[in-house]
Amino acid sequence: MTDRQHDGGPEALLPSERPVRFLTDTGAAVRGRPRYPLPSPETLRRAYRAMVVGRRFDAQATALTKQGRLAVYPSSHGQEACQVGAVLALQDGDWFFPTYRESMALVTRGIEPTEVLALLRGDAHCGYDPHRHHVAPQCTPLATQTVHAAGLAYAEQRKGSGRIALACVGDGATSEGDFHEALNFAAVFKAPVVFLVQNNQYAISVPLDRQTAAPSLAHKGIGYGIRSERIDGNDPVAVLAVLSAAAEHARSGHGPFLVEAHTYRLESHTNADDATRYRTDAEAEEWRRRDPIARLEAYLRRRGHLSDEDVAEAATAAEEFAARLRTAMNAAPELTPLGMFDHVYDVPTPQLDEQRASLRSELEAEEALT
Amino acid sequence: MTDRQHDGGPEALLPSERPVRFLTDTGAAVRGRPRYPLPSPETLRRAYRAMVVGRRFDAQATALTKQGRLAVYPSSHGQEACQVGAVLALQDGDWFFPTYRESMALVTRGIEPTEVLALLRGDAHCGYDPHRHHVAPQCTPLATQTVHAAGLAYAEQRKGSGRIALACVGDGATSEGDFHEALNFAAVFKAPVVFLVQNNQYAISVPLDRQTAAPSLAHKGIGYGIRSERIDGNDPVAVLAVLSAAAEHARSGHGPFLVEAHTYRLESHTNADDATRYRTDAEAEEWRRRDPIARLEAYLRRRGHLSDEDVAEAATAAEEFAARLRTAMNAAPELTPLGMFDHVYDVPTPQLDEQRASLRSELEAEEALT
Amino acid sequence: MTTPSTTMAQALNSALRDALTEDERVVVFGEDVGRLGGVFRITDGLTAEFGEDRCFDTPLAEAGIVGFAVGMAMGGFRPVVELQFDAFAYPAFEQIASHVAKMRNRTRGRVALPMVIRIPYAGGIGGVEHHCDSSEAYYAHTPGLKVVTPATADDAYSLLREAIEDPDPVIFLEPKKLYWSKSQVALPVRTEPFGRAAIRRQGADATLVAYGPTVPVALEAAEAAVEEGWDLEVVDLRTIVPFDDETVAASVRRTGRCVIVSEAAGFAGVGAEIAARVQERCFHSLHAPVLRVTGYDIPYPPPMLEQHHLPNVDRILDSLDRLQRDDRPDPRFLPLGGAA
Amino acid sequence: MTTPSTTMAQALNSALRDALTEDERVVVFGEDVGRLGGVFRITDGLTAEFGEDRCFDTPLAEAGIVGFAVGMAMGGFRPVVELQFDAFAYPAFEQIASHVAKMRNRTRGRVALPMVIRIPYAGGIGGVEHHCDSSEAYYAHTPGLKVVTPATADDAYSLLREAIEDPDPVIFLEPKKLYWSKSQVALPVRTEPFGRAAIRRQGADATLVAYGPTVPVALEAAEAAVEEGWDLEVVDLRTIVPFDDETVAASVRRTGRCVIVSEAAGFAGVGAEIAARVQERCFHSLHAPVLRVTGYDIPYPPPMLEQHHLPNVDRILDSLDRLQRDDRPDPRFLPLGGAA
Ligand SMILES: Cc1ncc(C[n+]2csc(CCOP(=O)(O)OP(=O)(O)O)c2C)c(N)n1
Ligand SMILES: Cc1ncc(C[n+]2csc(CCOP(=O)(O)OP(=O)(O)O)c2C)c(N)n1
Ligand SMILES: [Mg+2]
Ligand SMILES: [Mg+2]
Repeated sequence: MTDRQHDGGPEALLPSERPVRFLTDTGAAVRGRPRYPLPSPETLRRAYRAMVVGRRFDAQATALTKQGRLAVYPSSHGQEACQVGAVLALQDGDWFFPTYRESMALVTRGIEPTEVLALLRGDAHCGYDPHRHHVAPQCTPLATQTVHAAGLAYAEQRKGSGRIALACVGDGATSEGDFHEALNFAAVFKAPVVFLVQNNQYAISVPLDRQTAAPSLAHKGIGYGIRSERIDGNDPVAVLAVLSAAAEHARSGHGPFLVEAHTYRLESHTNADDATRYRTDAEAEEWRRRDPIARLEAYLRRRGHLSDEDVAEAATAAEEFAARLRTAMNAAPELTPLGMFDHVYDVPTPQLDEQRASLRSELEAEEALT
Repeated sequence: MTDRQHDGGPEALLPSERPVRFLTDTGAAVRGRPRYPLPSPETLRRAYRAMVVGRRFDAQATALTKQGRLAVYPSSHGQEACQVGAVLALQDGDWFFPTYRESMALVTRGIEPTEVLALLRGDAHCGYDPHRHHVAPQCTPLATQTVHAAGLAYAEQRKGSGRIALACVGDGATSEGDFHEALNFAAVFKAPVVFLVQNNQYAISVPLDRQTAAPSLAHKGIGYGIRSERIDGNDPVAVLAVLSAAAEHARSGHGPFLVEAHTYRLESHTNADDATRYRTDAEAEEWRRRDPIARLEAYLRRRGHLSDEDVAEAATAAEEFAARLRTAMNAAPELTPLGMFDHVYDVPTPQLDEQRASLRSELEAEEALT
Repeated sequence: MTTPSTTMAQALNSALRDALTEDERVVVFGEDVGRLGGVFRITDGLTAEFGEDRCFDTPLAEAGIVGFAVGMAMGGFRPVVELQFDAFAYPAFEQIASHVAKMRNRTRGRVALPMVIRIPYAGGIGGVEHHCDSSEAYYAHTPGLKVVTPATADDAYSLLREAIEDPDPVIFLEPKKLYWSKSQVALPVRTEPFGRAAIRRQGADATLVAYGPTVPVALEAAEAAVEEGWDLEVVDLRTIVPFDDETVAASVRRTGRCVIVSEAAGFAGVGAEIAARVQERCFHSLHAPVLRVTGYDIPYPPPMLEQHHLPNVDRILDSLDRLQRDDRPDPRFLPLGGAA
Repeated sequence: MTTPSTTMAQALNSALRDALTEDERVVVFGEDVGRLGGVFRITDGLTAEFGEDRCFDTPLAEAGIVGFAVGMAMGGFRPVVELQFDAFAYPAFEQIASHVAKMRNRTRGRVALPMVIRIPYAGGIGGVEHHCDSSEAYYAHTPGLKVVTPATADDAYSLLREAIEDPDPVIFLEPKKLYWSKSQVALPVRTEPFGRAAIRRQGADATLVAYGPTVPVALEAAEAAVEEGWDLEVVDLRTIVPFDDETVAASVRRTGRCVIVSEAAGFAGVGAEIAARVQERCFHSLHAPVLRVTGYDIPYPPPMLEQHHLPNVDRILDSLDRLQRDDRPDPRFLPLGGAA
């Protein structure tokens, strides 16, 4: 971590003049002394493998929508560095607060893909156990989960657990009032939370310049007294380096940290969206050239940290992962209509018991008929 | 207006390193070349007189609460420079968006004091005609009116009216999500609106350091791409100079402007509040020494812009104003219970007609009894 | 001359287009309503046709959208804003309840807010959580708002035009699952004004009261009930506020029985209001309690379970069994006792 | 031993104090709840006694307060937050409706949110606009929330303790105008649990159903009605959700008549739900329609007019005239026909 953060002057809270990057678009090392410690080769190798598997997972999920196995899927293709980097920058007990777009991050975190996809398949609102994985339910009401992350991080601090929280949010969602309130609460309570804005340039169809007139989204931090940084979000080394530093900043009692990652979603908003209505292929092409996997592969190979075997192994693992997912998703999920009445409250109200009983007789009557 | 604003670099959006002041605590001119044009002596004389009248009005309103003529009154004693400066920085057709604390500003704007006080007396939600005075209703849901101001300013811009809006908001209210959304909408649409934060150090009992960890509230502007400034809010010259520049900035198409004024409310939050529970007399004493009226008086006298007669005239005008207010508030307001059903909609629904008829018979029955 | 087949989505789009053409004060804005034409394509083509000034995208913030509309309406415009889904209107709740609903009243008629808040609402399209709420009760319970929900393409057109012309703020709830339902409508069309319910089917034995997404279900149930010997009347409210007591009460007085069909959770929903009003006004004509067929009192379930949650034909038919036709003389053959 | 006289405000303060003492997971926060002790002094002295960690001020942002509480509850705390006034809870509406209410259900029981949202609510204290809303219907209509409102000091204590101990989120609505009403209560006290209404007065002729701020009004009306020959039963709901159908229905079946008294605007309010339920369950025992005495369907009026808006004794007595005691045989002297 650079000295700059503890320098005193408020300008120390501002992001770097240009997004932090360690790698050029083609994966060469950027010249100059980096302002954040370089992640270990081991971490970078893990990131490489996770991105390869993650991208394959993502492609498979998109394919599953075409086969009607998934109702909807918001792809994070193109954002692999952020998806994987955010998870690898955390320790096991740390909390992760995803949006709907973080499916890739969740499988990277080790959650069963079918559990991750339950929301999007439509059989459950949240397929996994948040407490087991320390992962909040995937959140669709935008920016609302950032406030939860602040509260949870504060709770961890109060318990002295040494755990932090990382909350993901999109560029569009930074416009919501809840994002503002989350940053402010986190700063005032010095909650150990990292806010990661994946600025993928669009909120569905709305481009960044309709979203903000700010010099950058990372320039919002100073207005809360929050140390902020912006990074090349397609540079896995930069993502890992800065998010690790941000996590360390939070964990060591310096309060929240805001990171804006410049990236791009290569697919439409979801499979139901049609990106050709609002952007050009040329734009996407340009971003494809900054492919985080290719960049990291080139970098690691050049340094001798990645062999042909490693690359082949990752590819195989990815295929196996996809195959397992296909099989798992072929099985229809188990649905229990009467379960709708469970967990509305700890103990159902008499009214819910009545309603449950009435659905039960309906279902029994139907069954008797068939 | 300084050159700094059009300099390009994002840092140009940041406020000055120290709050802008033209006058010392005792009303001497601050050394150094001021970064904003000095208001004309005529304007400053007007401001002086308006502050004297305004303070007397405020004291009278507080007295009226003790006599039970007003239900509640949030005093702006101590904030006279902002109350008066905000109004004098505007042109006639410009729109003003007050909170509940801006009664002094509204009488400065020329609204009948009884109309201003209707909300706090309890006979109407808004006693004046917003369209006639170009003053929105006094707003209690915090920060909500800042968004309206952005929308209205944008509407004026679209109509090419040359009018701007100025929205008042307290330090506490800057924490609300609506404030964030207002700044962002204003910036994205380049709406001609000035946001004036009267940072009077407290939100009811909550001091500023519980409200924000930011270097200053004016540091929020850069996160929206909004030019920002902070000022000594008890220096009437600084208030007028910077707000006039801000208004000019907005009017000339440069978009919104955020001003944070450091000031202090000398009274409790309202007459119903008890400030001794959360702050010391010593603190208030310190702020009393920076009295905006005394400072401006000293300054103007020293420059020969204010004579003994002027001072006496202002004092007399203030007493007359207070006397007229007392008389006016002695008359009980006219109350029409059936009027409750008016203006819920343009044309009442059948249900409201029914309800109105039923209240009418109740009232008639009561009348028959007495 | 054959009347063309139109979806509700097309009818809404036409209404916006015609309003933009006829009144230059009308502006349309919200999330993704510009170039994309809205996630449901209700604003499709409007930016291209009328320009960025008339139909535009905003930052992603619903309180901001509604509050900005309040300011623009104060400034003489007639904003028509879209909030993308029912649950995503909640961030704007304070602006709606504390300002939109109250502005005219609190300024004693001096500040009117002619604005429309369009909200695609309710379920039945396999949407994930937070995309399927039936939120009409929140608005209907808030005095100062008009609450409108069309069930047919012609009403969609006509009610939206009226909403935009209305001097008061209107919450315009568009039943998502009916967006693609087709009917033969020649646009422009003007149907009945706000405050008039429509009798979509006449019948003598019981009245089904429905609105928005449940109107087609109620009609289907009425057809199915014929087989069981029931001749059902179906009333479509069209506007929840103002409420058409006259049509509803007259129908129930005629039929003596009433079932309300609504998608929202039943507890303290609009269905409760209808039941309360009907029994207040038709007590002596009623042969059975007013019943409700509603969504359960649960968070909207995951897509694969929604069919079990939503009011359906069977559930409506079941409710008829509870109308006690048999334990009393059949009212169709007896003069009504004590009718009001 | 004489029982001391306690205000509802004191009872609530004691409940918080006792909860903080007994369970270290309990934290109290909100605007001005720390040093000031809250604008109504409900948290008076708690920071001094338990320290800044247990009772603290937050930034001024209600969505933030509620969302932060969600996070803290996920992290093992039991937050009790105060939103300063009814209308100032609206900025938190999305957090409440989309997260607080749904978290347990959407995580299939894995994430519980034991938290209490305290809201001083309703009118009658001369408050200016936005400080007097009766907002219970918004919450009661949202599945997943428990909605509680005490009418007496002992219930205030007991229900708040239970709310804090409850594994589910509770919207705890404190009738402002009852804060200073005194009664003889020895604290700590435990009254009936959630979901049980209380019969505050027994009577044979008609049932008044009230909750929170209208309970004392209903009791007063019942006393006044004696003179007019009515023997009224008064039911205090105590918890709106869960709702005590049993007690309410049993009472109405006994009396055959029902009037609901509630401050909120009537349309689609909780009163509508009660009316709908009562006629569903007691239809054959009813001798007259279930009536409602509520606030009008208007924005809460300015302080000087509120007396004309609020349900009062006269208005309740007037409603009795509409219960048609005279155009039918007096039910007290006849067996009830077709009672369910
Ligand atoms: C409160 C709220 N408003 C609107 C939506 C509808 N919506 C879903 S995703 C989305 C765009 C979000 O953009 P961004 O935050 O940039 O995230 P991205 O999808 O690009 O990852 C919108 C408007 C929502 N989910 N929640
Ligand atoms: C949305 C909302 N929440 C809470 C309140 C209650 N309240 C009224 S004034 C106030 C403090 C406001 O402080 P600040 O913004 O600094 O303005 P000041 O009163 O100091 O002028 C609070 C919490 C409110 N009016 N609106
Ligand atoms: Mg985005
Ligand atoms: Mg303040």
